[in-house]
Order: sequence, then C-alpha cells, then structure tokens
Amino acid sequence: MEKKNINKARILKNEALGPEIYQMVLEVGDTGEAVPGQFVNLYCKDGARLLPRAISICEVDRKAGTFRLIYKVLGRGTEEFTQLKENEEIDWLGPLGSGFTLNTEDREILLIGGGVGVPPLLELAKRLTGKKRVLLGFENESILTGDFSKVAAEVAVATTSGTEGIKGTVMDLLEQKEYLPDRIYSCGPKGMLKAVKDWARERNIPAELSMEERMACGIGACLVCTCKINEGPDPRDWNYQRVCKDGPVFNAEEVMFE
Amino acid sequence: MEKKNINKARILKNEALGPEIYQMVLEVGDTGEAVPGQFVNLYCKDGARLLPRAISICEVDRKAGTFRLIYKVLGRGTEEFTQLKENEEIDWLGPLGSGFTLNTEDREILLIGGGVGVPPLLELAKRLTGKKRVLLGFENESILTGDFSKVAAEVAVATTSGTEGIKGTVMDLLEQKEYLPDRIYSCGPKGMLKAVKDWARERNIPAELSMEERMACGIGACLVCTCKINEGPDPRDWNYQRVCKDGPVFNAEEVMFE
Amino acid sequence: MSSREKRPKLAVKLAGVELKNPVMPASGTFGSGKEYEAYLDLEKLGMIVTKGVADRPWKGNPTPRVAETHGGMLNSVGLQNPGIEHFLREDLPFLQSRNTKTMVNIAGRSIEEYVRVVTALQRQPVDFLELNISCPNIKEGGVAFGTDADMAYQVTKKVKAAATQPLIVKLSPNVTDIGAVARACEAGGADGISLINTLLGMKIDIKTRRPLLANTFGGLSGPAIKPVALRMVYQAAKEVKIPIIGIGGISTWEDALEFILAGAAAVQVGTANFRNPRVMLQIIEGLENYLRTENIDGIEELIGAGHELQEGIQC
Amino acid sequence: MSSREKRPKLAVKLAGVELKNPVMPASGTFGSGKEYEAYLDLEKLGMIVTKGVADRPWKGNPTPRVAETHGGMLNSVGLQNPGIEHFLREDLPFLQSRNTKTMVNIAGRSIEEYVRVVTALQRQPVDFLELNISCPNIKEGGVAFGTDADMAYQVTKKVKAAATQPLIVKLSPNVTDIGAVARACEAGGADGISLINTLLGMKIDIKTRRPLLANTFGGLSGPAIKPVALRMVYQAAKEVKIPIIGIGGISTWEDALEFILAGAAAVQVGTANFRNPRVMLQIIEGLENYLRTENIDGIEELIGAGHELQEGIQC
Ligand SMILES: Cc1cc2nc3c(=O)[nH]c(=O)nc-3n(C[C@H](O)[C@H](O)[C@H](O)COP(=O)(O)OP(=O)(O)OC[C@H]3O[C@@H](n4cnc5c(N)ncnc54)[C@H](O)[C@@H]3O)c2cc1C
Ligand SMILES: Cc1cc2nc3c(=O)[nH]c(=O)nc-3n(C[C@H](O)[C@H](O)[C@H](O)COP(=O)(O)OP(=O)(O)OC[C@H]3O[C@@H](n4cnc5c(N)ncnc54)[C@H](O)[C@@H]3O)c2cc1C
Ligand SMILES: Cc1cc2nc3c(=O)[nH]c(=O)nc-3n(C[C@H](O)[C@H](O)[C@H](O)COP(=O)(O)O)c2cc1C
Ligand SMILES: Cc1cc2nc3c(=O)[nH]c(=O)nc-3n(C[C@H](O)[C@H](O)[C@H](O)COP(=O)(O)O)c2cc1C
Ligand code: FES
Ligand code: FES
Repeated sequence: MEKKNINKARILKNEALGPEIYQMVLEVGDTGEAVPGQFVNLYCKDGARLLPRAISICEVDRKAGTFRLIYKVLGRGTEEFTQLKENEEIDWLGPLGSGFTLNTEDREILLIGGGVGVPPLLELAKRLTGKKRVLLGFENESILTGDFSKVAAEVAVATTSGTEGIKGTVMDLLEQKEYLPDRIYSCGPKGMLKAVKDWARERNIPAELSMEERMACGIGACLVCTCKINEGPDPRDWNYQRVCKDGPVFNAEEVMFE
Repeated sequence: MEKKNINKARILKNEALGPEIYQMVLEVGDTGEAVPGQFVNLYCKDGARLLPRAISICEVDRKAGTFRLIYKVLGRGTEEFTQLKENEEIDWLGPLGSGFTLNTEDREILLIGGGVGVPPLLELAKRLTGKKRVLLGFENESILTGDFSKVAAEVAVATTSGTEGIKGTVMDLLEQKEYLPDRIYSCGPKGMLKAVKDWARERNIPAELSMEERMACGIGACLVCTCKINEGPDPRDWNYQRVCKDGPVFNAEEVMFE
Repeated sequence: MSSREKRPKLAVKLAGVELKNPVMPASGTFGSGKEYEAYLDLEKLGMIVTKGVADRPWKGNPTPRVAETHGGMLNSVGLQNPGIEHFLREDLPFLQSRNTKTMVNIAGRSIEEYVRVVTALQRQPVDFLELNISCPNIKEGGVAFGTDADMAYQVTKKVKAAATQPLIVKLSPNVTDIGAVARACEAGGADGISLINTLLGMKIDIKTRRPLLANTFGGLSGPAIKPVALRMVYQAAKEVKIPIIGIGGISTWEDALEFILAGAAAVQVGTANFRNPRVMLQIIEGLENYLRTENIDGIEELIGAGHELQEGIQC
Repeated sequence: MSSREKRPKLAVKLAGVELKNPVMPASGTFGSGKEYEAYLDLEKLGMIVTKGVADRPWKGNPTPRVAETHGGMLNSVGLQNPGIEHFLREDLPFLQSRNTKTMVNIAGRSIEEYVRVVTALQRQPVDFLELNISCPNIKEGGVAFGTDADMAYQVTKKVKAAATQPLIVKLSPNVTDIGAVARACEAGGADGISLINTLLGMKIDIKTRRPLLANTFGGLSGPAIKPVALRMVYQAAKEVKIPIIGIGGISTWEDALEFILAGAAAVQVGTANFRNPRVMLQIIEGLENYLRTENIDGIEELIGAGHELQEGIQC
C-alpha cells in the first residue's frame, strides 16, 4: 500500500474575501476521495509553530486536483498564511476526518452554518441531491452567499451587527419560517451547534454537527482533540471521541455539550 | 539623540559565489560611519532562531547606501539566508564593533585572510593608503581575489586542497618570501590568527587580529562573546573583553590564545 | 567477495533485547501504532511504544487539552485510555501481527494499580514495560512518584517483582536532582530508564483571562525542551549503569545523535511525529548515513561518547 | 472638564516603591543599561536591573558561552562581573544620573559573600536588591541555594538583616517544588520574589562530539521556557503574599499580560532584548493600549486575575 504523507501543495490563489477572511486555492494533485465535512491540516513555515491548522474543505475540484479553502485570521498561524504568495508552496495533510453522510433519500435538507463553519457546507450543498435551504449567520459581512445561491433553493443570512440580512443569529432565522426538513447539517460555533441540536431534538429531526477542537496529530493518535460523545441510553455512558478521526462530524443526539 | 534600532534592509543581490559561499548586497539607506572590520547582525525570519548572525562588512558604498556581505552556509541560519530573494527584506543591526585602525603612516602592509575571514580585509585594503600585499588561504576555491587585485600590489593564494594557488596555508605563503611589513592585519580561523600573532611577534611587527565569537546581544550587554585579553605585563593580568563591542579587532599581542 | 560497502550497524541491545535500530515513538504520541500505519512501515522502527495503559479505563481531562507554545506544545490529555483488558483484546493482537518489538507504557495512581497492569501483562507477547511514574500518586496527596527518590524506589521495586518483562522506568523532569531519582530506580531493580517526560507548564488565554487548558496545567514537549532533556540524560548517564532511552524534543537525526552521545542507548520521538508522521524513518536514515560517512561500524560505539572528562559548575 | 480619554494607570507598587510601569530588563541581559541607551530611553522603563554583582571581580567561564536552541538560547557566562567596588565607582553614578529606579542583582558563592555585597550597598542610591540564589554554593558542595528550601531561608534571612533596601529573592526553576522555595524566602523576610532564572540545559556539538559550551551546561532562556516560567509564577502566587516579578521568555505584551494574570506584579524581559533592543518599550505600549481598549483603569487590577478557583491535577 502506498503510504500517505505530508505533501507540498502549490498555492494558486490566496486573497482576502473580507476583513480577516481569506480564500486559498491549493493545487494538491490528487485530492483523494475527499468528502464534504473533511478537513486538511496546513502547516506553518515558522519553526516556532509546530501544530497543524485544521481548515475545512470548502470545495473540491477532482479534475483540476484543487481544494478551495476559506480561513479566518485568528492567531499567528493564519496570519502567516495570509503572507503566502501565488505559486509558493505549503505543507498539507489530508483529507482528514469523517465528513458528512450523503443521504440520497432526503428531500428537504436544512444547512445551518455560522462564521467559518459555513465553508464546508458549500461542498456538501453541491453534493446533496434534495432540496436545500441554507441559513447562514455571521458577525458582520457574509461570505459565500453567491456560491450557495447557485446550488440551494433558499439562502438566508443573519448578522449579529445587522449589516447584512436580518439582525440576529441563525436561530432567529429558524424562528421566521416553519422549517421541517428531513435532515439538518450544521457547522459553526459551539453555542450555535448546541441550539441547533436542541431545536432538532424537539422536532425529532436527525441532524449532523461538525465539531471543532484544538488538534496536534490530526490523525487520531494523540487524543488531544476529543469531544464528549454519548454512547448509550444512560447519560453516564459517554466517552471522549476524537474530533480529527471519529469526527469532525457527529450525530447531533450523541454530542454532549457542557 | 536619535535612537538606533534594528532596521529592515532591502536585498539587492543574494547569489552563490561558489559552493556554500554567497554574496548579499543590502540596501540599508544610511550606512553610518562604517569602518572596515566592523560587522552587521542579520536576523532570521524563523521564530525558532533568535540570535543574530554576525557578518563582516566586505564593502561599503556610502552613496548608494549599501553593504556588500559575503557569507558561508554553516548552519540553519545562513541556510535560511540563501533562500531570500531580491527585493525581500531582512532585519539588520549595525554597523557594530570597533574595526581596524587605519594608520596612514604605514608604507608596507600585509593583509592575511583565511576563509570567510577574507571579506572584511577588502574594504580595509581599499581604505589603506600604503602598499598592500594580500595573502589568502582557503580550503578549495578562493573568493574575492579579483577584487583584491584591483587595490593591492600583490595577491597570493593558498588552498589546503591545492585546487588553487599553492597547496598549503597562508603560513606557507609567509615562508615563501621575505615579508617585513610595517603592520599586519589578519582575519580568519583561530589557528591561523595564532600563527600570525606568533610570526609577527618574532619579528616585532605590530598586528591587528579580528576575532570571532558566538554572540547574543551584539552590542556589549550580555558578555557571552568574550575573548581573553592581556591587560598588563603579567600574563595573569588578563580579562575577558567583548568581541562584539571592544572588538572584533584587537592588537595581536594582547590576544591570549589557549 | 563483493566490494559493496559494509552497512553500518544500527542495532542496539537494550536490557538484553536487540532492537533493529535505536529509534521508537514516545508514549502517547503514537496511539498503539494503528493510526500511523497509513504513513509509515511500522516494522522499520526499533520498537513500538504504546500509549499509557491503566488497570481500568481512564476518561482523561476535559478539553481544551492542547496549546501551542513557542517551539513546543502543552498537553493535558490526562492519560485517557481504555484500560488493560481492552488493550489485550484490541491492541496487542495488532502489535503482535507486526514484526516489531513492543513496549507497553504503564499508567497508575497507586502502586497497586501499576502492579495490576503489569500482572495482566505477565507472559504476554510484550518485550518491554515502561513505567510512567510522572502521574500524581493519589494516595500520597498528588505528589508524583517520579518527583521523590524514595517513592520512585518503592514503586520500581514492587512493579519489578510482578514483571516478567524488562522494566524501563520513565522519569519526570520536574525534579531538583534527576540523578537521585535515576539511582533510586536502578537500586529498585529497573532494567533501564527513559527520560524525560514532559515539563509542567501552562498558558493563559488573554481573551478569557483564564488558563487555556481546561486542566490549568499541561506537559510541555517538543524542540523547546530539548536542551533540558539532553542535560538530564547526560547527568543520569553519569549516575547509573543501566541503559537509558533519551526523550525530549527530538526532531532530526542530529538531535537523536546528541542524545546518544550524551549516553542514551536508544531514543524516543514524540511531538515531532505531529509535524511529520515519517520523521522517525528520516531519523533512522540520517543516523545510518552519518555512520557511513564517518566510517563508524556500529552506533553502539557512540553511546555516551560525548562526555567531557572534566566539568565546570554552571552559575 | 476636558473630554480627553483618561490615561490608564501602568504604575505598580512593589514592596512600597512605585514604579512607572511593571516592565524592566532581566539581570545579565542589559549590562547596567549603558549599552542600551543608544537604543532606548532608559527613563521609560519601570526599573533598571543590573548584571549580577559579586564582592570581588569574577572572570566567568571560558567561551563558547552561548548556544542557540529551538526558540531559546543557552548561556554560561558564569556571572562575569567587575565586582562591587567597580560597580559603585563606575555604574552606580551613571544609573543615578537617570530618572529611573534601580535594582542591583547580587551574586555570591557563600552567605558571607552575599552579605558583603549587600553591606557595601547599604544606604547607596539603589531602590531594590535582587538576590540571585541560583549560584552553586561552594561551601555546600555546589548545591545551589535556590534548590533547597532550608538554604533559601537561611540566605534570605541573613542577607535581609544586612540590607537597607527592599530585598527581592530570585528563584531557580530547577526544583521539584517551587512553592516550597517561595514560602521559605517569604519566611526568611524577603520583600518579594522574582522568577524564573534559567533552566539548566545543554547542547552537544555533533561535529566535535563534545558539549558545545565550554562549561558543559548552560542556562536556558527565551520563549521556549515561557510555559514553565508562567506555571511557576502561577504556583508561587498561590503560596506567598509578597509581590512577584515574573520572568522567562517574555517577548510581547501578551506574554507580559499572561504573567500579570498569573500573579506577577511586574515582569522582566531578558533574551527578547537580543532580538529587539526596543522590545520593552513595545511591551509597555502594548499593555497601555490593552488597558485602554478593555477599559481598565489600572494594571494592578489584573495582577493574579487569571487564577482558576478549582484546579485539576495534571497527569
Ligand atoms: C475540523 C476543523 C475545521 C476547521 N475549519 C476551518 C475553516 O474552514 N476555516 C477557518 O477559518 N477555520 C477553521 N477551523 C479553525 C482553525 O483551525 C483555527 O482558526 C486555526 O487553527 C487557528 O490558527 P491560528 O494560528 O490563527 O491561531 P493560534 O491561536 O495561533 O493557534 C494556536 C494553536 O491552536 C489551534 N487553534 C486555535 N484556535 C482554534 C480553533 N478555533 N479550532 C481549532 N484549533 C484552534 C491552532 O490550530 C494552533 O494549533 C477549523 C477547525 C477544525 C478543528
Ligand atoms: C565579528 C564576526 C564577523 C563574522 N563575519 C563573517 C562573514 O563575513 N562571513 C561569514 O560567512 N561568517 C562570518 N562570521 C561567522 C558567522 O557569524 C557564522 O558563520 C554564522 O553566524 C553561522 O550561523 P548559522 O546559522 O549558519 O549557524 P548555526 O550553527 O545554526 O548558528 C547557531 C548560532 O551560533 C552562532 N554561530 C555559529 N557559528 C558561529 C561562528 N563561527 N562565529 C560566530 N557565531 C557562530 C550563530 O550566529 C547562531 O547564533 C562572523 C562572525 C563574527 C563573530
Ligand atoms: C499528546 C501527548 C501524550 C502523551 N502521553 C504520554 C503517556 O501516555 N505516557 C507517557 O509516559 N508519556 C506521555 N507523553 C510524553 C511523551 O512520551 C514524551 O515523554 C514527551 O512528549 C517528550 O518528548 P517529545 O518532546 O519528543 O514529545 C505524552 C506526550 C504528548 C505530547
Ligand atoms: C546572557 C544572560 C546572562 C544572565 N545573567 C544573569 C545574572 O547575572 N543574574 C541573574 O540573576 N540572572 C541572569 N540571567 C537570567 C535572566 O535574568 C533571566 O532570569 C532568564 O534569562 C529568563 O528570562 P528570559 O527568558 O526573558 O531571558 C542571565 C540570562 C542571560 C540570557
Ligand atoms: S489531534 Fe491527535 S487524536 Fe485528534
Ligand atoms: S554579544 Fe552580548 S556582549 Fe557581545
């Protein structure tokens, strides 16, 4: 079997989409069987920063052998990424993690994204065959709404500042209409995911959530990236599962928020 | 008083001169009163490497505001420097240290350089008014012999491998002729400097040696870069002096080799 | 006879057992090898070292469990592990099916817990036991066995009595006198020592103004700690005759060589695997090339060869 | 009344003495300030801390005295210094001519040596004494005062008795229990403690196969050690009531803030000066901006504000 490894990707594009939000297109050659919800590890050049930065796959182009990634400048590592120029190379590993399940029977699907949790939902929306409604929440400026419009029946935006869409959160969008989808997929901040879980459970709608945790190995070996997963009927039957390997996507009813 | 600081220099040139030997031309704006024998500190971009790399000033162009530097790839820092492209910037500090004394009365001057100790002698040769003979020692390929020919009466080369000039060291060159200069200036490996010191002392010729030590601050504050300097008639009257501030150039008779 | 160059010998003997080469993963950074098999041929490693195993499943600490630091990282996994039964059922058969030596890292919070794990491993197809004595001893008010020479002696002695495999005791660096702990382990009957485990550290998140790790403190690992680790290996090598496994920030073959020169018979690579899952293979190759260029027949010649005869006192 | 924003207060009180701000150089990285005056206005610093001064001139160790490490550096200067007489004659008048507080770092190899320096400084225009107890005590076979709580207590008590200025005791991190040493210094009468001094480390030169530093061992400093330093400050803050000066790897205002949140009333910056001689001014500015944006009146409100009420036990 050929062994996987950290590889060099060529940067085809690396540009600001908005304040502190960048998109990067990586030419990786072979994208593998990349599934929406999976992520790649990007590595810093600066030797003071050892750990990978996990970035979700926003779009895959298998033929061109490229990934589109959207990232937010949060700390020193993503700051370093903004300095990379076209044609420069970056170390990457992936695709990693489990990804969303692509249920072909679903007819009505609700996608709920918040902030930099929005990007992985785009590739997902492109692959799902049912009717998709997309609810997106941001602080100020939205991203990717144009891209979603091309593949979804409906795209609604909420911003906490009120600069775009309604003033509020995706939960406010959820209140505005009577949504009764066959399934919900969601990715975003923990608070939002918890609210989505509760909303879905009340209505008995299956939901998948993509979780975020700080990582070290990214491949399931070090156990730093765990999240609490309920593994039985008793709430005490929980175990830590690995976001990088068992996730990042989990069934909503199993995820235990504290 | 205006305060000095680490500044950004623009790289005008950074190219291989030979195997593992590079020259870099830095546009610094104001070169200050740079004196031959002084050096600059160059800093790495990689945050894992904190300490400065001291590189001697090989040539100064005050008008253009540039320094020419010659450096050898020794470890990771100089390796990093080889990757810098034209027009990129690098952090630098200087000029630092004391430099050679420019005695205008000397008529016959001997310059003895070894390896990457050769570069600082070039600016020195250009500034000295007397008759200059230059003895250069290398392992394999020579550097800068053409440049020295333009300003010196004589340039002789020795290589330990025998690929250029005579096979041997600068000490073998010294044996070949009867040199009786008014003064000797020398820069190179410790073994060579010690031999030059002994040779000069036997003949009662004043000599100045440029010493090398690992540094941290480069400005005289941390005391890591010291060398043993005799400060009185008794050999026990020695003190550690700072190569970065009191040196790197010292009178040969004061330097104590162990 | 062929004129082919003789291949330098990378094999080393550790407590009587020969390893193909002196390079192995550090416990807890490599699972039990399964996850890394997609990245490298496990059989090329000198040995496989498992994540710490306790007598019962441990859930570990809440997240965040990791923080990046300048040239290193902090972890507070808290020895999450599914317990010895699960290990014997799920992991050991996998390890056994690979042609490689195995060292099981043992976790515990009391001497009895340690002894239970080691007893369960008696006569199992395991080559070495590595006793992690950096855990706080619950019975002794949370003081780690590894930070007290007497306690280190006691736990080593009792565990050794129950062990059927050679016992390596893994030392904590959070001590005043590493030599004293090393001597205590040797006196207690250890067949070797490995060091260092992580240095205790922390990070504060200035946004929340609270410790970043849910556990407040975590273990510092990675290249940042290498100078401390190397110093401790060098000091321990002066104190004991049993073999030493060097650990701490090793990322290149040059790093590995430094530890061998300081007195390590083998080395473990931890955090560096996260930056490059194949780094151990590169280290093995680098060492082999070095021996070849330097015309050294076998790496064992270099163990401890870097010691100064006379040492100053640092101030 | 003017509508101008109120300037946040950076001043801190340390053992009764007010400093303009909590930022000062770490001993040994700043000479006695002269060399740095070309780079920054010394009067902007909270205080100036001198290189260690002994009762007689010390020559220090042979070179190489420095090695770079990943994210840090090792030094083995060995407290080279021209002695207290020279200090009083040459350096103190210079420091006195600047409008800034002064702390003199004291070196010694026996209690008597320490006391001699402190006695010579009695009623001199010096604001603080910083007792470096990381030196090996020659009389006690080279064990550093700072690695033994009893010895730390004794030396603090005797030196304090001779001191006319507030006494800060500077702790060594090479100990099992920093809290115990901190408590011992407080009990001995220290007016404050500063920590950490360097971690003992080493590097081997694989070309020569010998320790790179002529002294074999050296002290590790720089960003690599920050997590360990921060943890020790945090632990010490739980143990003592006297003020703490945080030291170790501080290079940015965020780093400084972490130490203040951990319980430091002031911070020292060492190795970072070598990469950027003006870094302390940037740290002061960064802290001031932070207070302003966060609407905090004075930095003293933040001292120790990062402590968790409940802490886990790391394993
Ligand atoms: C599965 C997964 C998918 C992600 N997808 C995206 C994405 O598509 N776009 C995007 O902008 N961000 C995404 N993130 C978050 C992204 O990984 C962090 O924002 C990024 O690592 C921060 O790095 P930094 O160097 O800027 O921050 P620093 O604070 O300097 O990072 C220090 C360390 O902490 C880790 N870290 C810090 N914040 C986070 C965080 N929120 N989550 C995980 N690790 C963190 C870093 O990876 C690094 O190891 C994803 C995270 C996960 C786990
Ligand atoms: C006054 C002075 C002038 C110099 N002029 C030149 C010159 O013109 N051209 C040139 O090629 N070299 C010169 N050197 C030597 C040069 O500083 C080192 O070769 C260089 O710092 C090595 O850096 P590195 O990152 O490649 O090696 P590494 O081994 O990675 O460096 C690690 C650390 O050790 C220091 N170091 C390593 N070797 C030396 C050394 N031989 N001398 C001083 N510090 C060292 C580095 O500066 C760094 O701090 C000079 C040195 C001094 C002191
Ligand atoms: C994520 C992580 C988990 C670890 N788990 C264990 C463990 O279970 N048992 C143990 O003895 N050491 C454990 N360690 C310590 C390592 O084995 C090793 O001693 C330490 O990380 C220093 O080596 P390094 O700098 O190469 O990582 C762990 C380290 C890390 C980073
Ligand atoms: C070159 C050098 C010299 C030092 N000299 C002294 C000294 O004389 N006295 C002392 O108490 N500490 C001395 N130290 C320790 C520093 O004051 C400081 O405690 C340590 O370097 C950690 O801080 P940093 O990481 O910011 O450098 C020295 C450190 C360095 C790097
Ligand atoms: S990051 Fe290592 S197990 Fe997930
Ligand atoms: S390098 Fe600091 S005194 Fe010379």
